[in-house]
Amino acid sequence: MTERKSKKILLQTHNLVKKFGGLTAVKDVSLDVKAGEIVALIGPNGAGKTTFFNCLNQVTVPTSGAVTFADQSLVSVVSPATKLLVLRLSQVFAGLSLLWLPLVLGVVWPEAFFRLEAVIALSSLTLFRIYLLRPLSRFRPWSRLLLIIFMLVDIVCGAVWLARSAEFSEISFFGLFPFYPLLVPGAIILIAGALTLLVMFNLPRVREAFGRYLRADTITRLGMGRTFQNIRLFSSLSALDNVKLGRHCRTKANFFGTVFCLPQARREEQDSAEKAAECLRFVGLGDQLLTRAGALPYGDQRRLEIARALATEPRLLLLDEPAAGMNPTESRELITLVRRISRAGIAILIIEHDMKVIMNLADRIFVLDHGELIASGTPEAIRKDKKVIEAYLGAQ
Amino acid sequence: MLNTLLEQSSLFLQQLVNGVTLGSIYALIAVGYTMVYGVIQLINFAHGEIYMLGAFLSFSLVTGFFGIGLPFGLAVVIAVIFCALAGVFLDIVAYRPLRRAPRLAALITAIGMSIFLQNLALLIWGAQIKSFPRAVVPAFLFAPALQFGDVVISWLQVVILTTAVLLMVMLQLIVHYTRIGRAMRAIAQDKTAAALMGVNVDRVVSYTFALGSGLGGVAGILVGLYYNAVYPTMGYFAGIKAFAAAVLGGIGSIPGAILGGGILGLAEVFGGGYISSSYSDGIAYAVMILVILVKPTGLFGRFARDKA
Amino acid sequence: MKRDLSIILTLIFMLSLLSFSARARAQAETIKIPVASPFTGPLASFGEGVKNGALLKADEINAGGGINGKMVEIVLGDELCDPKEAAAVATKFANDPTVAIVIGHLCSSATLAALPIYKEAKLPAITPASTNPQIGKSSPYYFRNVYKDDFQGDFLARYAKQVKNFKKIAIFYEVNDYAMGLKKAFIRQARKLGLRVIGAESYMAETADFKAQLSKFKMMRPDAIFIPGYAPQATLLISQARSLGLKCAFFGADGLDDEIMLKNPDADGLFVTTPFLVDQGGAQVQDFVKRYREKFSIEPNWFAANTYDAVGLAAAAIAAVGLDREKVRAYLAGISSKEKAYQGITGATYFDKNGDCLKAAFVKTIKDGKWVSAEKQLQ
Amino acid sequence: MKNKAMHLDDRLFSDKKLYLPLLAVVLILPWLPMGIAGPYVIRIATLTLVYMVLALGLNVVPGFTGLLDLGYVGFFGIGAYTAGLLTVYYHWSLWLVLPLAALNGALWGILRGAPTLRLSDDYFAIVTFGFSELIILVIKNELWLTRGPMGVPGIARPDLFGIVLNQPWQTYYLIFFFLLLVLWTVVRIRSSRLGRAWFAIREDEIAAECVGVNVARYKIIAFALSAAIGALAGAFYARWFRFIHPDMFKFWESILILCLIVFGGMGSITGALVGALVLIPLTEILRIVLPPEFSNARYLVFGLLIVVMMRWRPAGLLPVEKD
Repeated sequence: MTERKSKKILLQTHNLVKKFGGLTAVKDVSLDVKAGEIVALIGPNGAGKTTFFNCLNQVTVPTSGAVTFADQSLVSVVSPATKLLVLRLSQVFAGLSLLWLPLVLGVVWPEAFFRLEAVIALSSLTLFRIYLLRPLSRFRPWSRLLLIIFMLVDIVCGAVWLARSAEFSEISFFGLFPFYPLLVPGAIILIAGALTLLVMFNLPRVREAFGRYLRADTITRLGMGRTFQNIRLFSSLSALDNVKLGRHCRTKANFFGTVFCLPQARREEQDSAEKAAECLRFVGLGDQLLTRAGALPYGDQRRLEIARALATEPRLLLLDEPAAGMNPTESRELITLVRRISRAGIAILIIEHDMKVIMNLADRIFVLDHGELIASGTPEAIRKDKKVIEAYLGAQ
Repeated sequence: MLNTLLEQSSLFLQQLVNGVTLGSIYALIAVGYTMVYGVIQLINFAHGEIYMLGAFLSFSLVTGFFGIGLPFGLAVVIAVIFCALAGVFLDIVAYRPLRRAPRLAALITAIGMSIFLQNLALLIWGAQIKSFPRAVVPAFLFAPALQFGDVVISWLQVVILTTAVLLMVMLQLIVHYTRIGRAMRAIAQDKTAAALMGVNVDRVVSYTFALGSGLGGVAGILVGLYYNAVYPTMGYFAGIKAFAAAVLGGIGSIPGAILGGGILGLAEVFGGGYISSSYSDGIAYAVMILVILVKPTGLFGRFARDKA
Repeated sequence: MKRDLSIILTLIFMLSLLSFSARARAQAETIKIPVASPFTGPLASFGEGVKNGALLKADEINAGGGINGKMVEIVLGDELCDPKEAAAVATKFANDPTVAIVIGHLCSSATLAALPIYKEAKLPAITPASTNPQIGKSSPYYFRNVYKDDFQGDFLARYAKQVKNFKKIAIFYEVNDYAMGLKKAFIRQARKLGLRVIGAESYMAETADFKAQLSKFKMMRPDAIFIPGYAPQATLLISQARSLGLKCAFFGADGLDDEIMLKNPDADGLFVTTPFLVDQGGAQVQDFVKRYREKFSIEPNWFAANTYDAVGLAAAAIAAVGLDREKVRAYLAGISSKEKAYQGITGATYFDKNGDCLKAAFVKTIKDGKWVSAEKQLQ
Repeated sequence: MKNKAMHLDDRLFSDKKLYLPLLAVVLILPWLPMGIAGPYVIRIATLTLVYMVLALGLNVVPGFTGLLDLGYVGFFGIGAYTAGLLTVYYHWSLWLVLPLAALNGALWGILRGAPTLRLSDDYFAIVTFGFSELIILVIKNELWLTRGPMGVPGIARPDLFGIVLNQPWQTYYLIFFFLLLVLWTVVRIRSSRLGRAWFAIREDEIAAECVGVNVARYKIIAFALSAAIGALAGAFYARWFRFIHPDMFKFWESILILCLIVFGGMGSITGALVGALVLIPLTEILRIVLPPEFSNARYLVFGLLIVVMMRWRPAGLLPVEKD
């Protein structure tokens, strides 16, 4: 035990909670995985094991709690500064909605102000817009979208306003410019494009506030690979391509590099092909490079999934029931495979029902029941734990 | 000043009446989309064409296009029945073989059917706009039913509104209080489970198509009379707008479709009347896109179509 | 096996090309006069008149021995009044070296689409029906034996003011070159005359619902609604206006001069301009009407009459100078004064420097489901 | 062993036996005896090449990323109008107008794509459809810019180094050049890191995310590329046809292009080419062979074709997958 403590903690969760509506699938789970360790997560069906996995790599966003992986916080916490920024933004849009619509209407259709129903419609529209702004400050998932829509509406309104005022009033904005027919659409395109791009890609704070701070793919790049309970291969691609996709996050050839056949891109492609083939050989599929993934036998598909995860060069590998549906021979092969992976210095967190596999492999075991962590410890300790036996066999 | 206000308010009322009429027609069509989507999760693109067929069939039967001219009432009944059968036929020929195929395959097939039917109508009846001859349609329909000040409500509008309301009530009764309605709701919840419980899924789906298409046919006839125009592309625009209405109300929900149809009809008429007549078609598209982007479940939706 | 497939497909492609060329080569020794118009689609009934008029004239020429001994063959090009199709049809004609002159197109927007193609191929064309003012100015190869929209719009404004004594007019126009040209000319003249245009609304070719805009018009209480556009929409528009309780008069330009208006009982009292009236002509006209009725058993409309004359003009040009495009153009441009004018059933036709011609306009109206000449014509 | 496993798409630029004869046929076509290769035939051949470009462009979204795009014609229209209007108002050269049109197309592709990233199949399809209808509506109604339903006539012909290309064979070679450009791009990308990422998204979005593919980003790239290709074809089309009209960009056209790739096999590059090669001349043949009252209903054949293909050969004539 003392020897293990000296090792660095790779993954740590703290009071992780995931609720689906009224159902709490994961409840206050805190566990840790140290570098190079094999940790197992067991529990009866529907105990929330897979949900827990999904929360780890942000495929589902946890309701509350914290996840730290390789000294990085994975669950986004919105900083007060960002919160303020978003509040200001929503205030700007509220202000704009108060100003724009009447202004535009006044120019496009001046009689509007003398019509009862128009005024009613206008004010209710404005109110509705302000009402819609509320979720912005609450950081609802679709608030980013709302922001973009508002931005677009305002820009279009502005453009219409400019165009119409030039059309109807004596003062012509566009008469001054030689680029009259180009100006309005040009302005729309430029402003809309620039703002959208800004929000979408660049402004890190906005992104932090509106998107998930770390998406699954970023987490994979940080070094957390995973497999799935129900195999999720890219079934119409070849085995090699599947594993090459695992190399995706370690390569960086872009559009232009590919189209113009730049030497760097070509080298990278060759390199990733070699590495992928190596991974396939590692799991024992060296002779199946060009077979379609969907056409492989079941056990091979499982191994292909592992190879794909290995190709991402993980520091922690999450295996979700890798032995499900395997016969004893295959299970034994799997155990050796996992051992070999572990020997390469990769920490493993494994969900499994097959107790033989678990007891053979795990350094430590955590037990989940109804989303709660009910026990943890060495295999021997778990085997004797009363609560665990109860959970599996039902309370007497 | 008072005069202007009076004029404005009667314009408002007139537009309101027009909007409600249009809305009830959209609701009739939208119900067809929503029912089919509820049962087999398919956007039946060809539904608008069924509606167009309804209008054309009643027109042809009444004017003797096929050789015999029938009295108006009989023609309407036959047209509606034929529409219902056409819906069932569509399901059996085009969609049923694809139940297990990817959803995109079924959607593409639906678009293909829509184009096929539209061009078939073009081939049979030609592109020209057809009008119901006055002589064969009951005359009272074109007379004003109510008139106060400048606001006129024609009998046709009254008929459209009452038909829509009656059919909707009937539909609700069917869905909630009959065996077949119960089966429909069961399939909407879980197709496999319903099949395991002994529900004949194919038959219920056929019934759904028949009901939805029948309503679509009724809408087609009413619109043909209302605008006095029947033409092959009429189903395309109406279909899209009704689909927007169904999405707005929450696809899969019948009350949602009715409400969505009403809102869209009003939005279109008021948008056309007050903002810009040329963009009134765009209102439907804009509403549809916004609803899908912001709240894909619509007003009453049960289907959360968002991923993960 | 995949390669076999691609070879087979290529072969199919080549074969289809061959079949094209085979069709292209199957030409007898006739003089081709192409006529481009919408023969199917929503405006087919207009095209019907064009087709009949052209065929009647061709028969007449052929019965008289043809042009210099060669028979005249009318080649129909159907363009649905769709600018895209019009451009395609025009390319086909322009690329056929045996074509020296084209009769067509009917709709102004189709004519404008085809115009640059003819201009480039140096192919002269006569339109019997497109009235947009742009046409003559844009190409020296385009001629027309019909009046222009500025004249027609002008004429209608004067008629509405001076004969009908209207005071407030609303305009409901289709968005196309023809209708917008009319609208512009009408408003210009109305301003001069002191006729009030109280509102203008637009619709698109595929619109079927006019109620929202009509409701708006209703509140403005116009004396009449002017509909620059085409008959299929106009008849719907009038029915819907009546069902909304609009009681004002309706009038339009030659685009409304169509049989389908007669089927609409609401359209009674509608009046339109037309370049040709059956009962306003001499013996030549009566002869034309008689033969037309015999051959097609329907009444001729102005499209038929104008096309009849346009084919006559084309035949005269070919008879005089042969099948050379440049020479045909020069011949047509040479008809530049009253003395040199071509005498047809629609009166004397001669062109100004733009290739436009000046013709009289008449007014006809619907009475008890029949077109009749208006009681009062404007001179 | 290697060649057998390689799909036709991969051999397009590497197998001499495959591409040399094809190249020869295409290059010789305008010089065949004049009876065969009249201007009309060259016109149809050019049109076929335009649709090949369009089919390749559309193929990127439904074929590679698995999202059904029902509004592709919108980008075609954006490209055509950008090029057409710039040419009519400013008389710019094709080589200036073309990249601008492609860029504009790509921008709108991104704008349309950004909010729809999380939508699933049928809702995505509906949004794309609505988007293209809105574009056409705007083109139709903003008369001050686009002349609306009157169309934009009199667009200048394409030019090259100041020379106006006014012979049919010249424009034919021009579009062939663009086709090769697009084909090269698409073929290269298909077997690269980028293409694999798209296939991963098509097969399983969540798994793709978990192996480290930034789904949003690659979807956006696909939208932008697809839209840019469509706009490029549109820009060429405007300069070649010399007249543009909102009705040229109706929903029909989207379906026609979709039909091309469904026919050839979604996701297959050669499939898209073959689809265009067979179906586009077919429309012209139908126009000539059928009597006029039927020729307007010739889309009927396409509707039926889609239904039949989906029923019996959902993977198309040249399917991507082989077992």
